[in-house]
Amino acid sequence: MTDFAPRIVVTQDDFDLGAEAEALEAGPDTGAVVTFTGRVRNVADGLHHMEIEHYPGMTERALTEIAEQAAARWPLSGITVIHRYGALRPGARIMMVATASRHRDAAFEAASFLMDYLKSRAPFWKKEVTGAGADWVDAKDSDEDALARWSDTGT
Amino acid sequence: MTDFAPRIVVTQDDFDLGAEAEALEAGPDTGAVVTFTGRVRNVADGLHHMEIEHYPGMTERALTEIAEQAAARWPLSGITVIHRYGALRPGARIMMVATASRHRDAAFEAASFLMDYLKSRAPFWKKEVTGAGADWVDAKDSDEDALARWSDTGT
Amino acid sequence: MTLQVLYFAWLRERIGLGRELVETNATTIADLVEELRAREDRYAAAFADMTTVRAALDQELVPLETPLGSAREVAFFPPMTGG
Amino acid sequence: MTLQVLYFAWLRERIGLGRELVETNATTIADLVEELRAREDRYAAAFADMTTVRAALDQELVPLETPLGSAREVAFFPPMTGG
Repeated sequence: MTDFAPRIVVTQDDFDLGAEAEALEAGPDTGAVVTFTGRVRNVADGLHHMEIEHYPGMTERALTEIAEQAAARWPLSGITVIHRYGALRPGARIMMVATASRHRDAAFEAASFLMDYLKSRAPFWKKEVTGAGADWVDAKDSDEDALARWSDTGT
Repeated sequence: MTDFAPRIVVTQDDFDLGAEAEALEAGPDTGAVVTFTGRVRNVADGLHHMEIEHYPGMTERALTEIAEQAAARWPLSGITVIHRYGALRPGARIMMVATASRHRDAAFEAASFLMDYLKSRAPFWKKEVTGAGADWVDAKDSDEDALARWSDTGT
Repeated sequence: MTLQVLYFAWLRERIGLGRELVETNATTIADLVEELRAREDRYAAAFADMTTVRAALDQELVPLETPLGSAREVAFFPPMTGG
Repeated sequence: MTLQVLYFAWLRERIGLGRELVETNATTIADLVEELRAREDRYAAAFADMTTVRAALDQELVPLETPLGSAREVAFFPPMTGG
């Protein structure tokens, strides 16, 4: 279906967005690269850190499957998904996705699709640790709803 | 309407996507940064270089106006638009837009909006120079049509 | 049969462990949940509201009614919150 | 009145210059185009198909029927192809 392997990284380490985007730009037929970077925001009552748990093994499988769905659906020349786990301080990067294509619409839509599926289908869980205690972040109905918009155009 | 000034750069020089994205990530309430990078693709008959002409003065005005429209429409915390002009070889970066927001949808939509308007409303013209001669790139009807999708939700 | 059972996030915290081997005759994931609930209060507490529990069978997200079949690994966790 | 008139891309190439001062009594941009066309063949060639010509008045994209008013700068160019 595709002539590239998606780059999937699950790591405790930070990443270099510029270098990741540049790697995707390579190749004669890539005209457009879209990146999304998610970052730990500070919360109202003073976030000390965000703890991110994941399901080793399933995480990589789920991300690869989501990337393959995107590659089957849009004319892409590259996909990168990097997601961190462990303790992340406010301001730290949590994750990124990047897509490369000839066409800007394909790059935008595929990146948006990857984000929507990653949010609700990749096994990560966030816990906010503040001075007042620790709370698991609740999933938002809007995140589940976001998947609906991708179902009418088929895969 | 907004509490930030968009960063608009029109230049002959290359740019550093990673540094630009990182600058937009700063600030306690930015959770999402979306970037788009456009790059010179090679064309079928061997592109020597792309020549990009612009209208100094109007270019900066048009880009600022487009950025302000985006800022009025989505809850953004930052916008960067960089567009190069002059002779660019295959593989070179042509331009980038980046948007920062609390919300991933706002960041994605605003970046896509900026690209659509920049394509048809910012005074840049591309000429492809090959061994066989030089041709101005024709505007695509699809680029003009792309603007229609932003008109029904009002500004 | 013997299943590797994994718990994540607040399910892991309520049950007090991240993984265990479970000997079971359950035929579906939902049956397995019933067995675990009957064991001890901490399981009953973790599985009190199944609308907030998701399950994976051999690392594939599946509905709770899914038959265990010849699976070797079952995981329980709340709705995902990555990204 | 005296207008600064600018040409870009293939309009600039066909006319053979990027900017010039034009003395005109035209009331709209379209009138100005008629005056320029009547001047010399290179202008007539550049303005042969107005469906591919766009105009800006004082650096603002406007329709060709727009009155010149007190504008100081008019620019002609093909549809934009940035990005």
